Amino acid sequence: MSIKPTSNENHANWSKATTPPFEGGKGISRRAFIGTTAIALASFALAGCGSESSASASDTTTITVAFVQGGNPTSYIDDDGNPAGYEIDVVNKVAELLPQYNFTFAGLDQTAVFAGLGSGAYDLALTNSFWTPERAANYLQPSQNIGVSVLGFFTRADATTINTLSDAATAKLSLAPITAGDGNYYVVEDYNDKNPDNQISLTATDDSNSFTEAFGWVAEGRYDFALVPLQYWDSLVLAEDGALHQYYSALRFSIIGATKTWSFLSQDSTAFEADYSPALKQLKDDGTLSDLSVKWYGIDNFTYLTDDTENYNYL
Amino acid sequence: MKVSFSAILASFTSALAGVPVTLKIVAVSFLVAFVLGFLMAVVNKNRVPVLSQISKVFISFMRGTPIIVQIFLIYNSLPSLLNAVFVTFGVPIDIFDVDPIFYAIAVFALSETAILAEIFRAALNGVDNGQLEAAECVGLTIPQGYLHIILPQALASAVPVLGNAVTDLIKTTSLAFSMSILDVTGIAKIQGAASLDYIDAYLAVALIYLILVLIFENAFKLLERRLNAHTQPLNAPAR
Amino acid sequence: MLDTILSYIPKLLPYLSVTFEYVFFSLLFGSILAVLLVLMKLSTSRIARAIGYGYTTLMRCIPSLILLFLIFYGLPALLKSTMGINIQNANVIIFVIAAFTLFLGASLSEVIRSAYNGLDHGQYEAAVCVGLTNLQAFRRIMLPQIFYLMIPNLGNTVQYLIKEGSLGYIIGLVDVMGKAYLLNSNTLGAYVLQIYLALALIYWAISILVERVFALLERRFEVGYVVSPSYQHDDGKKATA
Amino acid sequence: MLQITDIHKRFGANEVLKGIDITVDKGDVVVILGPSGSGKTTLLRCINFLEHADRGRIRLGDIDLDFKAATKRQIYAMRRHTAFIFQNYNLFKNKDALHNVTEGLVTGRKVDKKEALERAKRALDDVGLSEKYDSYSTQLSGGEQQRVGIARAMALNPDVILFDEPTSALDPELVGEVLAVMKKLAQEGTTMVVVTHEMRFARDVATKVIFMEDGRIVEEGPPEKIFTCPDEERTKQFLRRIIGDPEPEYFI
Repeated sequence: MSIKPTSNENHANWSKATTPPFEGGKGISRRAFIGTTAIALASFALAGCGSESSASASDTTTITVAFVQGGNPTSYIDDDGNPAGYEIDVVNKVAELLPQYNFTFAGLDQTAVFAGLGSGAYDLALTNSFWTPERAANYLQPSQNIGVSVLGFFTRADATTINTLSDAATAKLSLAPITAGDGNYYVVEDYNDKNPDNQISLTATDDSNSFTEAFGWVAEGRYDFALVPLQYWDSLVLAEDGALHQYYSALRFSIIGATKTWSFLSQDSTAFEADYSPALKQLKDDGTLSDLSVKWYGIDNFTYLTDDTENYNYL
Repeated sequence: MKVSFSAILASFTSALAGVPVTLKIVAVSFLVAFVLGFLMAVVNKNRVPVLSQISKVFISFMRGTPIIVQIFLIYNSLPSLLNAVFVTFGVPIDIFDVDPIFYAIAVFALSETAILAEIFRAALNGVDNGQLEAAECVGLTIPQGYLHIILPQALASAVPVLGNAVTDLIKTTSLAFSMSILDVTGIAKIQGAASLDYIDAYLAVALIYLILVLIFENAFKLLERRLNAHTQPLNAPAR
Repeated sequence: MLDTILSYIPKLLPYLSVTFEYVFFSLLFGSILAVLLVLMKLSTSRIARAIGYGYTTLMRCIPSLILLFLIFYGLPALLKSTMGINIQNANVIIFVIAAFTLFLGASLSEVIRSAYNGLDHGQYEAAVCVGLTNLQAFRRIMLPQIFYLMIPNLGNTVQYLIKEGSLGYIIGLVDVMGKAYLLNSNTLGAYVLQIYLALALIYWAISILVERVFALLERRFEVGYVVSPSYQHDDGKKATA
Repeated sequence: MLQITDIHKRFGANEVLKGIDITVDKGDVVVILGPSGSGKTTLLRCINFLEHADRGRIRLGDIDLDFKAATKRQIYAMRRHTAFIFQNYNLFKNKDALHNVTEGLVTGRKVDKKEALERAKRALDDVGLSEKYDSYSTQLSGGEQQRVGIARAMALNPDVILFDEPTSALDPELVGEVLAVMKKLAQEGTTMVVVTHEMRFARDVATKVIFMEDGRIVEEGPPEKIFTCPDEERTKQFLRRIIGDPEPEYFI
């Protein structure tokens, strides 16, 4: 493979076919050429490969658990780099019930968690996720939810008559943007489906800090009301030493519902699911999940889910 | 890596609706950056006292810091700051009903200005200083000289690099969704979030950006050929 | 406000080593791939050229995040299905390096090719005329000059890599951006402004440092290419460089 | 010493050399004249394989090659017996004057470093550049650069030095210093083949003048004959165009 002379005119003109630096044929051997095409093809092959995960055949099966690394207090990486949080503790409790499995944890961004779940790199995903039909179709949904998220609703202090989504809708109040894919987003979407004539303007955002920013934005009037998980209000605004405690007096907060949160399994983890769901059920029934909820959220979230048959109920 | 082509197609068709928004952001940001960038390059080249120091710091900051930080400063923090100022001084402007697309354009225009200022600096160095003197000798004012003589020549040599700048800008605008703007990426991500299967959404988006990039790349190749017509020798040797 | 920003900087700085680690190795392997790509792009065989240019355009269009996922999930899946070895829980930085090696291979090959085009062909002719072989001519005369012509673009590529590489946190890489992301989410985003500003200061400082290094590099090598004003000649006319 | 037989060369449809024979004996100074596009530069570049001739043979000392079939090794061997001076000097940009000269010696001809430095200094002194050892090309005038180019060629002790319009890129007042060095080389018996428009140099220094036009040799002979009473009409027209109204002693 030899090098074709460059074709620019303004330098000494190559058109007078001089010997290029690597002379024809004998310059770079055929082997180097084949080597380069092999590398290029390998990188293409990566894109199109399918995959199936095969559990290792040792006596205990290894379950790879992927969790959202920035989901404090549900799942996060603490300061010395170890997985921590409510859902991590739940899985550790499940591990005690199921000695035949051992669990390894991998902390990632939510996008990466589900990319890996889809490709079989992980078996179980802890993402504090809301249920949607598309998600249930895409992944294996265990029969028992892993937790409950309590739904908070707040406006500026002076909006005393606004207590529910329909009040906000009728008053034409503007809703702070919600991170795409978050449970609150679907709660509002579901409300809009049910109230076509009294809609709330729902905007999605990619900004993962949307809850924390909502407090300041509503207080200063950028938006009129917002939906946030309860623990954001409790730890940031309600708490005396909360980072945003200065907004406490400017806002009016109330709990307007609760939603089940789900963990998802990769499609080919049916065997594990058969053990996992009953273990979760047992932990729920014997109150372990409630204790863990108090430990991480300060309150027992399950008490707010009045009707356990529904995926979420709100006032 | 499970990839379902039907999901990609679905994301592709729905995300197409975001193309006009993406193009609007790219077009307006690039135009603003083109003017500001060129002025900044001229200011730097002539070492205008205060202005050139400011523009050097601006260029260094914009090129040195990640764009998500710039987005955060302009979209998340600036409005609250301005509001506080307006309220204390009783200025009757309600900063909060500004359409987010203006924030996006502001962010991408400013970051693109820094990039184009560098491109034009290199291009201006390529233009022989005698050109401006010649322009003045035939009675043009300095600004006219720059506009009619220097800019076209600088443009001719800068076009290939400008082409890259535009294609990079198209990809960078995919971050507009963090300012809740429904561009190509925004629509695809909302769909991806519903099914929590982001890969198909991202591949669809990659496909759309690939098409846009190829269109712009060829457009710039044509522009380059036309603009460089004056540099080709008349009897270019038969290749 | 300022003290909280400054208080975050020492928490982030130790993780700079991770950032520099992937920047260094990506550059190292990326340049090897880039040289191969340049050989393909300049070769007389049409297939090699098609692969070289096709790969470069493809890499310019694939968003870095997709490339990262392709490598992070594609590579282990490929190895598991073909050779049954599971590297999924290998250190994350390997995947970041692999992804940016593929990306850099493309962008660096453009940098090298444009430098090669900018080379004065007469230098090669002069070298062979004094009896150097093709390889000696390339190694001793053309390579140093290609390196000099590459310096400005190389600087821009390194700056771009440092910023673009900050995507590693999405697959769990704890570099300076990753640590900032964790610090921010662990405080529920209450101090996001302070953390982002600390991050901006660090990235800005690195960017200025890289800029200085490449400016110095350019000045160090320019003596043979740029006519410095201090060397006026007796004939008053500047010698053609 | 140097023998070229029936050399042909074409670029695409344009045939530049249409069968040329040249013999250059030891110590000869052959000057090739002709209008631009006559193929004189291409001929010179083919001798040194900077261009690949399509047909013909070349013999230099004991090396006898066919232009088309020459292998890379043979070409390298040939280039170790010749040297080339370029119109735009082509000094190595990344090396100073001294190392421009030593490069060919050390890397090309495997001469040891110390001796190479000695020969390089002597060559640079011969061309009057003893204070410019460590100057880069950007720090030298056109005339100085070309003299370094000549020193670079001389230090190799080649069998023949090929000059491709060495003074065309120089300002008028610098041409003299380069021609003076070339004249000194000629007087020392160096074999030279020079493509140039410097008529005075051709008339005073050349041992043989060749007039080429449109890829063929129109006429060749000693300078006295060519400049006073050329046989071919086209030679006469060419000289009249270049020298302008002939001074009496040139034309009868």
